[in-house]
Amino acid sequence: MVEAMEYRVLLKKDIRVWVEWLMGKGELHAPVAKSASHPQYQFEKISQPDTVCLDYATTILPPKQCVQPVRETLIRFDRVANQFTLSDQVPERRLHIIFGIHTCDIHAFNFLNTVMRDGNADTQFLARSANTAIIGLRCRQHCDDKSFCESMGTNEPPDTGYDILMTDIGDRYFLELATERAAKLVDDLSCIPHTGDEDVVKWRQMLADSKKNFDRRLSINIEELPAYCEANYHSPMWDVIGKKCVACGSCTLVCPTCYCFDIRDELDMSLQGGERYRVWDSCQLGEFAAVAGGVNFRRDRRDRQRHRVHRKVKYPKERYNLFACVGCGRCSRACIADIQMLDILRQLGAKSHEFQRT
Amino acid sequence: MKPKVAFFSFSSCEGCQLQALNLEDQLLSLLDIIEIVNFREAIDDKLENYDIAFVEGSISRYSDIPELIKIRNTAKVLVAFGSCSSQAGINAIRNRLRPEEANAMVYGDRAAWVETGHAKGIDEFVKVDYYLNGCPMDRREFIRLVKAAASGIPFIIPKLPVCTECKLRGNVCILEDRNTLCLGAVTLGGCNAICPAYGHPCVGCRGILPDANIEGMAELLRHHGASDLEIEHLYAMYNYGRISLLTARAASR
Amino acid sequence: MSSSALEEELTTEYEDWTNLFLPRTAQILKSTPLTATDTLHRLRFQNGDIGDYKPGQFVMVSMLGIGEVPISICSSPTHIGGFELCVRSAGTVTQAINELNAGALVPIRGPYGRGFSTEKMVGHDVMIIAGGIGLAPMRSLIQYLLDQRSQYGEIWILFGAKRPGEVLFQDEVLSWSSRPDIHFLMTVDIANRAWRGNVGPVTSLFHYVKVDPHNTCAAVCGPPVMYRPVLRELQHLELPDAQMFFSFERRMKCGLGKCGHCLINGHYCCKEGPVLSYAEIRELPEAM
Amino acid sequence: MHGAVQLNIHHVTRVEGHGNITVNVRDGEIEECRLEIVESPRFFEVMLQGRSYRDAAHITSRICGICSVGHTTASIRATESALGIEPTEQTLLLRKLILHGETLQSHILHIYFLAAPDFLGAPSVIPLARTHTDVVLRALRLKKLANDLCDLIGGRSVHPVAMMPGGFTSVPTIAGLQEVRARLEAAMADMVATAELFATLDIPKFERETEYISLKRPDEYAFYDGELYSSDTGIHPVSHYRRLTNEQVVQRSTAKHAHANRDSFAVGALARYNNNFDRLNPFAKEIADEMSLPVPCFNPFMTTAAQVVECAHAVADGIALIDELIGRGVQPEPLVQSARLDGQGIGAVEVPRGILYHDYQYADGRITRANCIIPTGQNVANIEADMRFLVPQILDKPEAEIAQNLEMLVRAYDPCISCSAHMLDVKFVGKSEGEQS
Ligand SMILES: Cc1cc2nc3c(=O)[nH]c(=O)nc-3n(C[C@H](O)[C@H](O)[C@H](O)COP(=O)(O)OP(=O)(O)OC[C@H]3O[C@@H](n4cnc5c(N)ncnc54)[C@H](O)[C@@H]3O)c2cc1C
Ligand code: SF4
Ligand code: SF4
Ligand code: SF4
Repeated sequence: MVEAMEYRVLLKKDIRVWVEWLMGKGELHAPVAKSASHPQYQFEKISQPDTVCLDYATTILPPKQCVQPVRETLIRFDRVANQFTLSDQVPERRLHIIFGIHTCDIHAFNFLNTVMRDGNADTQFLARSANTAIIGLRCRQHCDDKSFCESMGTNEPPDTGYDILMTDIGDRYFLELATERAAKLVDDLSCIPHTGDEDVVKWRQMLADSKKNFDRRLSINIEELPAYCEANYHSPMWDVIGKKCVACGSCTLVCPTCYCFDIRDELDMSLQGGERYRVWDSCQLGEFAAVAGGVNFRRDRRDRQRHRVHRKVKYPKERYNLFACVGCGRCSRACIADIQMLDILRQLGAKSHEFQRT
Repeated sequence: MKPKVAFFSFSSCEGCQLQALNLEDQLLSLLDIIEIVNFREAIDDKLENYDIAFVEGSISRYSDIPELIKIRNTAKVLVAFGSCSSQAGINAIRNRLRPEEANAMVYGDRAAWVETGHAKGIDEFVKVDYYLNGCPMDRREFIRLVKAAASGIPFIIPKLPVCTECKLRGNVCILEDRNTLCLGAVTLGGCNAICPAYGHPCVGCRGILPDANIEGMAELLRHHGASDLEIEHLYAMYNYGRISLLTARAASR
Repeated sequence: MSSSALEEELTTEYEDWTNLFLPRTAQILKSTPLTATDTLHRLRFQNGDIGDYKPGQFVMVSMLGIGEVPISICSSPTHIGGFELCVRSAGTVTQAINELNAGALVPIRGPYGRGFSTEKMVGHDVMIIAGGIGLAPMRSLIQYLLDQRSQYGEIWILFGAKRPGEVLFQDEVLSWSSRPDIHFLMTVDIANRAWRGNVGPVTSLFHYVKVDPHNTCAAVCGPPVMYRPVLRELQHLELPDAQMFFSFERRMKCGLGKCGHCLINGHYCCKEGPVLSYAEIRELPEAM
Repeated sequence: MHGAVQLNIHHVTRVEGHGNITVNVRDGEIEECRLEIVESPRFFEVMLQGRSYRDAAHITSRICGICSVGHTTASIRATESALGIEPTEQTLLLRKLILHGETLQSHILHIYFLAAPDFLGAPSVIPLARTHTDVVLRALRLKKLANDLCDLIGGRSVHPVAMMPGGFTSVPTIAGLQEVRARLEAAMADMVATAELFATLDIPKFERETEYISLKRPDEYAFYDGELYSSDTGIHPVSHYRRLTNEQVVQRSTAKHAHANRDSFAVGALARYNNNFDRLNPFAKEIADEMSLPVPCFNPFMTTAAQVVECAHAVADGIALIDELIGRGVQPEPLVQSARLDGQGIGAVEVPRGILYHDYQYADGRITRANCIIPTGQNVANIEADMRFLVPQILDKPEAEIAQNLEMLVRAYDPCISCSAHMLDVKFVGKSEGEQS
């Protein structure tokens, strides 16, 4: 574990005070319940401190949307006769705070930052990301039976990528301050005092206890996943999955590490001005890899599903030595056809053993 | 030159025309870029010369066909306006009966007075340039089409399923959550998943996507407790005759 | 501590960076229809040069309000005073491009991607295999090789067109075919009465080819169905994997290695391609 | 003076749907005077047969896009009454509120887009945008408010999505209600201006007393529910609706005529106004006063004035309903489940053009018989009677003017012909069982 710079505590009853204070510092995004009665959550821009709900299992969409909006203007244009002007869209210089994000999603952000920096740096994303403060929350158990963060090593925080990490230690949160910015995020607020010894003891106990709550759900060696994928490239398991899949795109849209997009143009009412924007896209949709003239390089749903899985546990591992799957289980939860990531990874492991034996 | 726009309607509820009238915010700026020359629901003039024709409603009797052909021959751009026009929509539910049977059922011994056939989408009779699917059609899509047509560029509806837009809105999936049978996965999006966003299942009003996995969909609906009849009725709401219900049924066996 | 402390910390670093999606303006100098569907456009950027590029690289061409498409540069970087694009009307954007005339302004990004490795070809024999519109990027390579003819060994051009009338760059093709320092072979899928040449797929031309495989580089571009048969022929000739170069076409939205559309397995066609050697794609089932 | 007039107005404009007027006068005698509905029949009874109770409202909403909220409400009420579903208090409030939204949107459309051009001498609302900009902007503002109110509660003004038997699948937020409330508040000034505008218009002097039929409630100006009331014969239970509609098929017209006590009767804004004036809220009464609209009023051209009054009522009562909702808090509620799967039920709802009836018979949760009676169908006989009464009075005018007067008269009823392509009472004898198995 990386040593934090400083520890603090926050009484649960004082959360509201801190949230309200943070709202004054920047745009605060935090999990809220979809409706008063509904145990499904979503990261939203907070306008009412009371709506923040830290006691959430997982969210429908990942917090990615706080940094990469679903629809984002890339350039604006204005055309008159044979003349046009083009102007770029500079991301607004604003502090964003993502509050209460789980460790798996912090890992996912780290992955996205790596991808966006690679090669042609995606400045719009990176500018927003750099100005986003991350206040994370350690988990004490798996969200539900769909998640397998422990197997992917994401139930523990990454070395970097967050400012503050909170741990629920009963009546209060234990705060690990990891960056210089962190100190400014708690300032000298009286409701966030320095820790006493017993808090630290309790916290360490809590960390140890939590560890026991995470059962190992994927008993394969994940480092071998790229090889398993390779070995199973033509496995009939993909046919079975392809038959079930209805290509709704949900699995990729809810994934915290997916970043594919489409680019489209739209004219204003003037018919002269307009914008070019990007919008989240999904490799599961039929036209994603189709080119003019009717050729589609991933026509079958089977191929698209395999592509998705490979983009999670094979290609990024080979390219960045990172897994793009953080085991959050969102894709499995969102899949109406009941295609389960955990199942797929298990099968890849199991079938590879068979494969290697024969 | 502003393109001249005309609206026509056949067998329909005229809700799509009303949707166009309901564009209060954009109505005046819309009139800056097009000239409306024929809109019986709202204006007296009836010009016989127009560039873009929006045709609402299904064709369900022979006497409608010559008028439709005349519209096609006049208009440079013909738009199927709404589900009734694009795919016969809700009107096609009655196609499961022969026209005479349907007639007799409604008009009894006076059935002979009434002229009617099966309800059909207009593309069974004329070439359609663009489709504005939906029951009713989507206002933002309408604006997008008008802008494209007025500036002479093609209009494209991305082939995304409703589920995609549903997810992007961050909706709770009602199929998963409430076991409400929802056709979002196989239905052409563009409506911004308005139905699931308001807790109502998607019933496929914008038509089934061309490469939709009908068999897989039937299987998963069954998995969510749907009976054959329910699946059939769900598909038959807006897509009667568009997909083979028997395929869907057999596949899930 | 002042409440604005956090704001002061905000990074402005990225704001000075150029927006990757912002095109530059080019002007069409000349548009020449080549066939019923293909037009050759000669362009020049309004401020500044296109910069250095390799044959096989492409640019993203915008029709504002409609969309943006990848188009290969079909002239050689050795030719100065502009660059050329050969566009086939295949859909909405390409159609709009081909409706433009001289004088029109066009927003263009790029050049992007990795072209043919001309360094590697130096001192080697070069085989160029092109089908249909695939001749466009190849023309850039051919011009480049011919401009520095002495640096290369034998040059083979194997070209397949659907019909005799659908041949792009007819004048140039004619001049290549009559040059003594080029082996030019051509075939059509469907002949007409006037056609005296070979009939059949481009692979049927391999019959005439005699090369020293270890000293030969091959460059291939054409419709997707062409790649496997041509590969088989090249393997039959025993060309080393690293000396076979293929230019691929995929759906592209950003051209920058981000949007994900052009992936060939884990490889971005726009960034690591569009030209990839067989050694690089051997293990990629999605390549061909 | 003309002894003979032959008029054929093909497709009356600025009405919803296709209608033709035929007038034939010889030697000063009316030989023929007809309003024909020429929409193609829609066969909703056939569509409904065998359908689940969950689908009925979705399908019947498509009878008419203009009063789709009304159809949805009537359908849901018929289903709920057949299957013993008791909606919650919150559901009732929301339904009444969205009905106001539709009444407002439909009336404003009629007042400003369809009728006003007649009085301001324009062929449509489009040229008015230039000559009477403030009027058009006000119309758009009111119409948008009405639509936004429907969107807020039903998700969509044309074919609402959130309305189901047993309740709403989604409920508005308090913030959303507050926002609309503020705009309703502001709309009161627009309603006063609307009344002022109307007071300046030159409405044809024409009177013909007829039988007026509407819903009636002791405690409120009835829209959502109530008992049947005839100005001739008084209160009747809704279950006797057939006696007050008496439909019969009329050749060449796909809608059919209706009569109760006399040869014809009127439903709609004027009928409601005449029958229920005392239940209007004070603001609406003020507006009536502003326009000097008498009670009762026998001039069908004044239907438009009665619509202005009802808009005022919808605005003021809408505010009251929102206050009540905000006061009690709005919570998502599960849909109330049906108590039984067999039964018969009627939903009678006042929609902009008059009483709308849906009457369903259910077996095993599926429809075996359906009947819907649409207001315009009920009005057609009365419109013809008015025309027959009006023609002799204007016979000396040029034909074009006669035609225009008749069109205006038809338009005054705000006929919605698309939906009148109608529904008749049909029994699916014995068939349904076979279908279901
Ligand atoms: C590396 C490379 C080099 C190439 N070189 C050449 C060349 O030299 N010459 C040549 O002729 N061709 C070339 N092509 C092929 C060329 O790019 C395609 O023919 C072209 O992209 C077809 O686009 P289109 O718009 O004309 O056709 P369409 O198939 O009609 O494309 C659809 C259009 O609509 C837009 N669109 C798609 N989806 C949506 C949506 N969801 N919403 C809104 N709009 C959408 C797209 O922007 C696209 O422009 C090359 C391709 C590649 C990859
Ligand atoms: S692939 Fe699935 S489990 Fe893995 S990170 Fe993405 S959504 Fe979560
Ligand atoms: S509610 Fe319907 S449209 Fe939305 S995700 Fe679920 S299945 Fe798809
Ligand atoms: S969600 Fe489905 S039913 Fe609703 S508007 Fe969209 S396509 Fe139509």
